Amino acid sequence: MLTVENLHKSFGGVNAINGIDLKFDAGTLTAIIGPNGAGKTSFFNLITGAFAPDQGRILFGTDDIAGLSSPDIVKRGIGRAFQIASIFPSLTVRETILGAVNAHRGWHTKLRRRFPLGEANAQADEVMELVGLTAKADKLSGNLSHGDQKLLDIALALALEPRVLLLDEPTAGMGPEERWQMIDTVHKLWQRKQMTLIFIEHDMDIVFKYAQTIRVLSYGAVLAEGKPDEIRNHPKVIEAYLGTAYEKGRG
Amino acid sequence: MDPQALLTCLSTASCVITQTTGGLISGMLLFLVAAGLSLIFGTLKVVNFMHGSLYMLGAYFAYTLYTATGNFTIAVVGAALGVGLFGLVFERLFMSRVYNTDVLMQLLVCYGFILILDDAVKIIWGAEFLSMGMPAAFQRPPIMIAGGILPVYYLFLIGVTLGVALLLGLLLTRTRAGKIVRAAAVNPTMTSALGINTALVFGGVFALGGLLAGLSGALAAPVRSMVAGMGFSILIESFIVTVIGGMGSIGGALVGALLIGLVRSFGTIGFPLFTEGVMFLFMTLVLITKPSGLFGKEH
Amino acid sequence: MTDTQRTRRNRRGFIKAAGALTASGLAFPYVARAQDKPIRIGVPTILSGRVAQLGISSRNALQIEVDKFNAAGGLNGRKLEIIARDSKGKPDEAANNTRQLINGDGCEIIISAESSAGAFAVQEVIRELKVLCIHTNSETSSLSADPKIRVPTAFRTARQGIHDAIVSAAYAGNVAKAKGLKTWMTCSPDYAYGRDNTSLFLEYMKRFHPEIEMVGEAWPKLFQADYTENITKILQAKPQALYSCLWAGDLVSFLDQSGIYNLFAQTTLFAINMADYTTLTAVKNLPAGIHSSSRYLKTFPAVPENAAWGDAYKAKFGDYPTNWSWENSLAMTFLTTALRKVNSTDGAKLADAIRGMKVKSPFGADGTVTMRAEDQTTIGYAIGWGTTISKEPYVPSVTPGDWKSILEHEAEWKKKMGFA
Amino acid sequence: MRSTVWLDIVIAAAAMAVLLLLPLVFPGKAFSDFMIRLSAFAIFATSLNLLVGYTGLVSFGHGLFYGLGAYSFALMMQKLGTSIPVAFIATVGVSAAVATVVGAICIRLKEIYFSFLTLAFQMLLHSVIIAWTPLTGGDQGLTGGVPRPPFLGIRLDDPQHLYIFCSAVLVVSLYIMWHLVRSPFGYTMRMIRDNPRRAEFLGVRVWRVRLLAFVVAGVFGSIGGLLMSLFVSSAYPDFAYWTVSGEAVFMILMGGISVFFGPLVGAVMLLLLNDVVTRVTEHYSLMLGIIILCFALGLRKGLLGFVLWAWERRRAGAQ
Repeated sequence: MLTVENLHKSFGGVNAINGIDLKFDAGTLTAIIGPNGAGKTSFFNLITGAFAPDQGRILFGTDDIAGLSSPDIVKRGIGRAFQIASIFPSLTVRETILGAVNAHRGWHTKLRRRFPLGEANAQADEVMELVGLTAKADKLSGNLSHGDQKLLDIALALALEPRVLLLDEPTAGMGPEERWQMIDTVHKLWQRKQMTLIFIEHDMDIVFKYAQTIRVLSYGAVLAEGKPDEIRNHPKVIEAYLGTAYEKGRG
Repeated sequence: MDPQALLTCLSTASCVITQTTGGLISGMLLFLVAAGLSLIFGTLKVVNFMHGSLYMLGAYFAYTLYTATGNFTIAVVGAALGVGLFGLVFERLFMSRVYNTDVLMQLLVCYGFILILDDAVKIIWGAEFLSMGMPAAFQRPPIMIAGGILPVYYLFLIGVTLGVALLLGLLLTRTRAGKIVRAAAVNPTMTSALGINTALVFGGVFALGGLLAGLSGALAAPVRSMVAGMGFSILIESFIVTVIGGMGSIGGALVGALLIGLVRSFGTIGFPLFTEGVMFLFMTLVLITKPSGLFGKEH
Repeated sequence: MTDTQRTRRNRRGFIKAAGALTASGLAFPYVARAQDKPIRIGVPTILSGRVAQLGISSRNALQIEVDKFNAAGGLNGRKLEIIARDSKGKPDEAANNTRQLINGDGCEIIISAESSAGAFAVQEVIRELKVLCIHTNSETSSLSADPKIRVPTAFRTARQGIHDAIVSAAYAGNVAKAKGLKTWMTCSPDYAYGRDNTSLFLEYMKRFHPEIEMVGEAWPKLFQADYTENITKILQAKPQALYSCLWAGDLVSFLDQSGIYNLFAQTTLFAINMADYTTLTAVKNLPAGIHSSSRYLKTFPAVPENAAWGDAYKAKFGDYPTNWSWENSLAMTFLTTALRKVNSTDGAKLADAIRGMKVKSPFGADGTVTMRAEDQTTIGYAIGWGTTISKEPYVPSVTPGDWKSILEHEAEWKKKMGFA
Repeated sequence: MRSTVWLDIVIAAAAMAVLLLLPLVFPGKAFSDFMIRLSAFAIFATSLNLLVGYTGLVSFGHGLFYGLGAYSFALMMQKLGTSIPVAFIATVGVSAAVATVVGAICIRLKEIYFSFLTLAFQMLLHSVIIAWTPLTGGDQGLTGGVPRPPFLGIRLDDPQHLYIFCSAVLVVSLYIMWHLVRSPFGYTMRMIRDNPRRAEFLGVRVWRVRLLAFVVAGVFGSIGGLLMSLFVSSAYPDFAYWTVSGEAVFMILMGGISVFFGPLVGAVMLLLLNDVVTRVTEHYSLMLGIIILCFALGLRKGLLGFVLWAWERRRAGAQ
């Protein structure tokens, strides 16, 4: 589905991504973990075209999408949500999602017809239903709670019917209870939509409970990859990063 | 357009010297205004569109003080301090209320004050233009340098301005206050987290910017007639200067001001009817190629 | 008048105005017209910005004449009333204000105390609305000379550019010949008036004195603050004489800045707009020996009526009148004479009366001024040149222009321009 | 959907009918003069709000198009002697072309630098108008009047006809822009205003939307200038001066930046204010300055924005 080969990117002399090779199979649920500054978000940014890589290939199916613009990449079917919810504060929830649906269908520059286009409504309703925002459809996005804003951010990506969905710390900044609710929702989405889901996460309990495979990044390179059990017992991971979190997770 | 005349001028030493000094002089007064504008933008991230009005106030304050005391030093120092104080009050009472709104509200507050101050000047000092006259100390024949002519007052003016530029540079780079100002410019929340009173810093910077504009107005008073609305053209020019030099860069303001001074000075000979157009053309080109200005930091 | 007096008066005016604003609310004013209502004269003019003083001095002059007319009983009991409106020096505002004054405030007559740009805009409104209009300040010749721009009900009592140019060139040429001023330069503001005035002056200089050599020109912008680069340019060219039509504050700045370069030690200045009290008094250490045209001087024409008028104005408003003042005063002379004659405010009737009218006036070269019928502009007003001294009477002796010669050359110029 | 479009058209037609009947209520010429000026400013301010309020592009130089519209229309009428509809369409074309070029250059810049660059372009046009005297008449403006030959039985030199014409242009222009902001494109504009980066990750080519918005705004801005040149029968450099942009910004903020009809209300307010204040005092700037401060420091939503906000709060309170 998504294959990354020999990816390199440096910012002002600092190597943020330093030769990553990864493969994500269709329909899998992968967690990306790693200490702060490991290059997790940069990795997402490269895949989604926020920056062009200095070197390497990003294969989506068989196409190399490295260096394409974000809209181009998104249109091919890679959606993304952000660590800090990135939404449209002055639009209502419904308007926001309809906007995304319209963009997805290429109607966003239509002048002749009236917004919202009828056919889009149904899809917007479905997306809101999926993330559980139906009741808040007419609220201003900017007035939503933090958790709902994160959900809306994910809903935006979902509206694009992506084949690959990248979630950057979906549970960031939430209380313990909220976190589990959130990841539960995400997990259900993955099951229902049958897509490839890659998420960055710090909470190891969540990671080990939900991820099929885990990729560990450190200093812009892949430190380890494997099933949760393999990672749990991977000596390098324990040494470099997991030790404390592992203990805490146990305790 | 008269490119021939420009070439002829450029090939004669006396013409080059005289036009260059002429450009330097109008550039210097412009620098003082533009430096304040640039400083305020660099630190507060607001464009002080009423900066020209502060220049106007400086000139009128100097006029009143000079008429009352007959002492030019008192007039200049008093006017600069007075405008600085005005800047502080304006920042605390009005400008500080619109930092968190969008740029249009800032524009609006400034525009409101431009209108109010212009009318206030008309009410207080009258609608007719005023002239302060040259202080006796400077009423002496100009100096000749290599065929070029330099009036004594302008020599004084260049000296004062360069001194101020130097002081300003030292203040910003060598003193604790300067470091705080530069830190506050980069990251106001961090600075305030470190226990520094950003309100004080912002007020102080605005006062300093006002002081510079006031100083410029006061120094211009002996040679430029005063009238309500006189701040307008200087605002536009100093605006061009800051954009070209780079918003927030004092060095950029100096280079930009001299550049504009020279464009005008030589433009008068080569393309007298389009000097303003050339300035805007210059500004456009700089913005297109390097939006942050020749000496501004990219961000 | 002292500063405090002026402040107080302004403040009182302001409070009154604020009250009126509150009272009038935001409603459209509709004016019932009745025979006992005053005759309203709309005055689009410039009351704010850099030229405010001239607009105010125009309004003041009009007020004096209106008061005089009303005190004498008005027009069969109907009094005159001035409604001045600020165009802020913008032509579109001038046009809009003129329309409003006529259509909204019920003004039956317009006195357009606008500078040239505003006057042309007012002219277009008058073409459409056909009330009587007298332009009092625009000197641009084409306003009345060009038949395409001329309007049947619009007149001009301002001095006219072409007249000034002929007189100026004749005078300047004579001085040049007498003192051997061979090389000349110009320094005039770069806008319509500055360009027209200067090119006409040059044209007649060349015609009257072909031996004169032009060594350059400087074109500062209108309302420029700093003239240094122009002054240095003049210093480079070292002309023996300099012609300039800079005016008011710009001229003052130019003189102050030229002074510190000692420019006038080597160059004789011919500043057409110098001899207006507001300029003469503003310059500190006025250099002697500047040649200037008479804008307004109470000593020229040297008749008691003129001096009395200037003193009366000063007694009432604290300053001497300006060039714009007398031009407005003259307009009122034509207007009131015509009003009494036709006893109506109808634009066409008043225009018929004013066309070709000759009035007695303290501002006439021979005690009278004539509104020439063919192009509806005044001729025979006092115009001349003299040399400044640094204190009153500032220009002790004025050489009057020769109207016979002016009219001859003007006729020729019109033919050349295709206006006649 | 179809029915709501029809509803809009009915509303527009009703607005037009009201405008046609208004002169019966206010028979004076002052009223029609006012309305003609209003139509020019309202279209201009509303078009600027497409950029400022809807797309988040704070242009300081929108007056470029006001001046461009006035000059290109007036010059075509004066020098080429074309008919009014031809000059109208040509003006729209010229503005669209200029807006495409200027827009493509300007929208590359971020935030305040975008504002500066638009301002620079506007002042460049102003300088050209001032300097190119043989064509433009320089600071004097175009003299001798703009010819207004009749077309399709419409005689624009007749104030009544001009009033009807301007009203129609006003209604049609506002209708188109109203429709535009409620189209999918309009929503995309608002998304870009709120969060351009996120819009990119939804597959929106932000620069393309911004450019299109810039062009549309430029075209309507020029129509505002065109109407003004018809009214004053001339064109003046002031039309391209930055104060024109400033006035439009002020109208937007006075009426309400977040409401479509805010700029229209703001235009009514500013024009009335101008007429009334200059009528009673020569201290116009002082008054206007104080009022501006009131809006900038107090009534930031603008009048219409505030009224709607208060209305919604009341409704919410009642429930």
